[in-house]
Amino acid sequence: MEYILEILPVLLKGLGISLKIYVTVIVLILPLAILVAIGKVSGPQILKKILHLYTWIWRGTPLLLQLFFVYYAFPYFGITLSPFACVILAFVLNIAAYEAEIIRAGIESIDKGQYEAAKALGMSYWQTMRRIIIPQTVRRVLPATCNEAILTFKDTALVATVTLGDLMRSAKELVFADYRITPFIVAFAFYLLISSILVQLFAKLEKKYSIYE
Amino acid sequence: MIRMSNIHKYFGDLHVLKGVSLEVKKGEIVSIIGPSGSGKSTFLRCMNQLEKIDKGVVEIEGMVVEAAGDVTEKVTAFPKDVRATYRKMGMVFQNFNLFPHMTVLGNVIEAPMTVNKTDKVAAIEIAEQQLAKVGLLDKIDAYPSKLSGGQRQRVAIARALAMKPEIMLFDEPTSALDPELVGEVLEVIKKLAADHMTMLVVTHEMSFARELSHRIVFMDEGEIIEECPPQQFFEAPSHARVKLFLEKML
Amino acid sequence: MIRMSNIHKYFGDLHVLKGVSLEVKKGEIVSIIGPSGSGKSTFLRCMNQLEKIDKGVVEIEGMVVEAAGDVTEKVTAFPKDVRATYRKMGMVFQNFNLFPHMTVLGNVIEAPMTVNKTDKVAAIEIAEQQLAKVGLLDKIDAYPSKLSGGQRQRVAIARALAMKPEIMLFDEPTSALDPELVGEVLEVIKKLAADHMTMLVVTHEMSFARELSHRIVFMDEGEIIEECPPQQFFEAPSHARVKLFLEKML
Amino acid sequence: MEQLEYIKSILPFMLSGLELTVKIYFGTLLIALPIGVLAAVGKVSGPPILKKILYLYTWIWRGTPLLLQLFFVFFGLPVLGIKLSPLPAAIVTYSLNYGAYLTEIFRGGLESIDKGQYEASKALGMSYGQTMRRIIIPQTIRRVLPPTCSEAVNLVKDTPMLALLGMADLLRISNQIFTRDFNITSYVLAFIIYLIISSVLVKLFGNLEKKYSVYE
Amino acid sequence: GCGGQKSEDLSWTKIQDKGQFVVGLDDNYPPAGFHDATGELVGIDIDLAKEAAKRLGVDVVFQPVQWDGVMMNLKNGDIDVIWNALGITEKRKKEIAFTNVYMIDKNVIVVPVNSSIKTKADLAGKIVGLQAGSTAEPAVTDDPIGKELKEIRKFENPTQALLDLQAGRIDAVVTNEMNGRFLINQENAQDKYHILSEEAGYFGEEPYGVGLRLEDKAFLAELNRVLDEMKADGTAAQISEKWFGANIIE
Ligand SMILES: Nc1ncnc2c1ncn2[C@@H]1O[C@H](COP(=O)(O)OP(=O)(O)OP(=O)(O)O)[C@@H](O)[C@H]1O
Ligand SMILES: Nc1ncnc2c1ncn2[C@@H]1O[C@H](COP(=O)(O)OP(=O)(O)OP(=O)(O)O)[C@@H](O)[C@H]1O
Ligand SMILES: [Mg+2]
Ligand SMILES: [Mg+2]
Repeated sequence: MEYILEILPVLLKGLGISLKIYVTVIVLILPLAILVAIGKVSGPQILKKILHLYTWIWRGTPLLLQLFFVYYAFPYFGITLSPFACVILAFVLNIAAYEAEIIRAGIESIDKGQYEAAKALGMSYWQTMRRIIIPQTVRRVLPATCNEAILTFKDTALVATVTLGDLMRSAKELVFADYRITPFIVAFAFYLLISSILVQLFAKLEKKYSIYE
Repeated sequence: MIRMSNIHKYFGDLHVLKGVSLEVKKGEIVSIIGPSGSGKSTFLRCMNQLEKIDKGVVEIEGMVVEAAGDVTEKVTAFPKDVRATYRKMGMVFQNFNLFPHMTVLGNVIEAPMTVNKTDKVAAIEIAEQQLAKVGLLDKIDAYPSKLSGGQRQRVAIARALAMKPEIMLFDEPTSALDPELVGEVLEVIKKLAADHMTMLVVTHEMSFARELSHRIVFMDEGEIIEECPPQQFFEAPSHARVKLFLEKML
Repeated sequence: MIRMSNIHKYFGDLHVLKGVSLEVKKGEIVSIIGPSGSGKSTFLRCMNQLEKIDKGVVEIEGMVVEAAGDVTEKVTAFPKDVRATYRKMGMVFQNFNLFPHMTVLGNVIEAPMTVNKTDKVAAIEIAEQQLAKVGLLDKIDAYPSKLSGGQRQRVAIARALAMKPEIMLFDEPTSALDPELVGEVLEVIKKLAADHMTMLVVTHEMSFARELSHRIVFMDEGEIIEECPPQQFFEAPSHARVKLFLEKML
Repeated sequence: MEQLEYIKSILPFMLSGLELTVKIYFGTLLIALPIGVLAAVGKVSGPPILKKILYLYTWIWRGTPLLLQLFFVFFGLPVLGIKLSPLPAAIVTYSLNYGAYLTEIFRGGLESIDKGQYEASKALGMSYGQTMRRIIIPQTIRRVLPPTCSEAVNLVKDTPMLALLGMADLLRISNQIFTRDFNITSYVLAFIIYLIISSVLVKLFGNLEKKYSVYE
Repeated sequence: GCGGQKSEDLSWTKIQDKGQFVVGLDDNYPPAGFHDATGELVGIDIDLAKEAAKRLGVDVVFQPVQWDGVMMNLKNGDIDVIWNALGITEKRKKEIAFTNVYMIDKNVIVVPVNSSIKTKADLAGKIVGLQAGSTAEPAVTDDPIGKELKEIRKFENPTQALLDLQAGRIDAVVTNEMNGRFLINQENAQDKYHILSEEAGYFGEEPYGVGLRLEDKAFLAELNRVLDEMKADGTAAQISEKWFGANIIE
């Protein structure tokens, strides 16, 4: 118990870094993903092709490799970002690719009748998208999006590999320095706690958005 | 008011409308009847551009709004005027197609506000008027999911009416309803008839068609094969296919 | 054949059946009519144990197969016999409930093979017989998704018949169908009537109820409030609620 | 040209890393699938105590990062006296992790089957076991196939975590070549190899789904 | 030994029974141990370990591990020795046993060629990179200058730290001389890095030894015996010549 109290400050500092990365990523992803999704559904052919390529590559390769690539290989092309910026870039590009696909599927799942009713009422394409389709899409993709959001938190454990001292790294260092597994267990508890909180939060959000059902 | 001339429509290789012509005058109520798959919905949808026609001419109030294929008429009006003309048509669907994320009021004020740029206060006034007409003022804040089928369809009618259409198109407005709920929707349509609304109704409700319409059109395999007043239609149809159909239905 | 005595059923706090009793004799055809939510389906489902009753007695061919609550009768038969007795009932649902991953033939031979351990050749023979009866021999290898609603319901009937039931329960067998497809299903039920099959039919098809049934039962709010031959039911119902209902429906 | 020579020289070494990736991949699938099916059935219709245990299992394994789980099994368990050699240890961890996700997918699938299917089976006299085996499970398989396939594709992309445990998988080897030669070609190559594998899998699983959708 | 208070040390017997011992190493740490262009594991420590194994009459197995966890691997029994430019430190001596010193290295400071850092003192306010879990870590933090650094960044291996130095995210790398020199002599790295001279400053001497579990005393004795033999008969010197062109074995 005393030992736990001793390591807690270090682990909490790591947790702080994990959370900082997490929040930044989450805030940036949605706008990007929505734009990509709309581009994929109704953009010009060339844009569709480019976006297809983007989602294909970023969904088809491991996040860890992308992280290494952004960190170690980008400097070869003259792009040197801070470790934090690298992590954010790799994560945002990766998760936005997944999220864009979710949103695209959401848009395409909206009943054709909704477009028709809007058209019969004289609404333009953009009015229809903004007022009718997107709001319903948001509701529909919410569960999948929340799922993604929770996975993302657990993925932050990977940032330890590019010199950031997140929760995972702090725990690891403590374990290897003290030859005790308690830090792992405390880290487990932290991750479990945070993801459970996230699950709760997102469930509330879903409930809020489901008033019309 | 509306004149559809020699309309052809294909879905891929399927020739769904094979030269259908129909004229509807102001204040007239026309029922379209026919077996499933005969092209009734498609015909109605061609009228308000939910489907593009492959050949033929659509005229609304003397203005050619669509002309396709090998025809002499051309669309001469400005796109703006064409759009304005289409707005004179309200449409009610079989599956209501209400906007599920908006309340009843939200559904009805949406188009006046976004399309006509009516301000919110005025839009709500219009909406309340129309909802009163369909008898749903008390449900104004409910979401569609909380309504019965009949109530939903009445909201859909109010929503279309809020755009002040001069002609209403109905595509089987009661066929998704439980038998007990059909009455309340037909009641509303009868009210519109009493107000001399021009209407085109695709329906399976024979008694309704007989009672209300000025003319009945029977479609089969993409063609109109009978077109006459209801009495003649039900008592002395000239076409064998119609007789067979009526036997089955009644 | 079947005797349901003083059946009570609750869903949570909702008292859905409030002491319903009904007797059906061999070869009899009974129609159950009533407004939505009156408990018709629940009553039917209590009959073949899709719902457990909270009070009352179910007797089939003189054997008490279920007894619950404060009643004097007890289930004395062996579970095996009770199960065998239940198997004498076939049920057809509003939404068909065909097995979507099996062909028409697969659907019909499934229960004979798994439940009765009939061998495949014999099961196919039975299936072909029943599919011939409902006029679907040509669809034997199709999957349900490729059939029209009417055809699906006919397969569902054939599937139930393949178990050689002595009584058939129908829960609104035509109300999920397009009006034009109702006829073909009623045709099949009429055929069963001609073969003197005992049947209990929950339906909204008044003309069918009038034409075919020996007795009509009217349920309202969990009770049977009228029970009489069809002619009397339609021409001189004793209960005001029934009159109101009939006015709306016809 | 020189570049091509270089690629040719490092490719055999990189492919040797692929071998480990493939072993882990199939080992995991082979174990995780049965775990998923059994745990899902347990969760839907097992006794309450089993349900509680399975709930705990999926909660913990879905709630914490796979990387932490791997470190725990590699470095934590031996402290408690449980020693596994690297390959089995990795397979066990991946299997438990993916098993937990698959459990939830299968459970969702089972619960999504229309109640009418159970009722129709019961009305025909089928027992619970018969209903599950003949009616519910086959339909569930069809329904969970897409999310299961997408998990299977994800697994490919999770295997590089082995590199962080010192196991010589494709990523670790390309990392080694990269740091040895100061040349990013090995990363690019790794990108391409992973992309090819996941695209092939997507295609394969797409065919599988098509095959299973005959009845739709 | 079991049961006895004074358990006999069976570590050497066990190795003999197995016929092999397992060397844990970071297989990305040239020139101690790394993969050559064909993927083969090579290096000075590899050669030394192989020679020692030959003399011990057992096989040697090389097990790459995550370097920062290598001490745990040893304690957990995944490996039998750590033989990989392992620095002997007071802290490590508390946890594991070391053979006699076979080489003395030091932690040097690597900077880009035209860096403003000319002496160790210039590191104040700078970002220093090093390998997580290496002796460079305590060497830097325990040094007075350690408190004046802006930040210490920990990498998986020294190469990644050097790459980051090239990218400009860090200002200097502290790593042992043997490894540092080898790396910056690579084709793609030449002329990019500079190692501060002995006068300019470095972080402590670093004697290398092979690490074993504290309790494996018998095995330690055997290993020391063959190491001394190798030094005595010049085999070790030969190996050193092969890798460095000079004998730096102590
Ligand atoms: N979007 C479409 N793509 C391809 N075929 C279509 C499409 N819409 C309709 N069809 C086909 O066109 C034919 C006519 O369809 P339509 O919906 O107009 O018939 P309907 O008379 O309204 O029938 P119902 O009474 O069933 O509504 C049918 O064969 C139908 O399958
Ligand atoms: N599983 C259930 N849980 C809770 N309430 C139920 C359940 N099944 C039915 N009910 C309720 O019991 C009442 C009777 O339902 P039932 O389905 O028997 O009516 P019904 O007469 O068949 O109506 P309908 O004509 O609409 O089919 C209704 O109020 C219904 O909401
Ligand atoms: Mg139609
Ligand atoms: Mg019912």
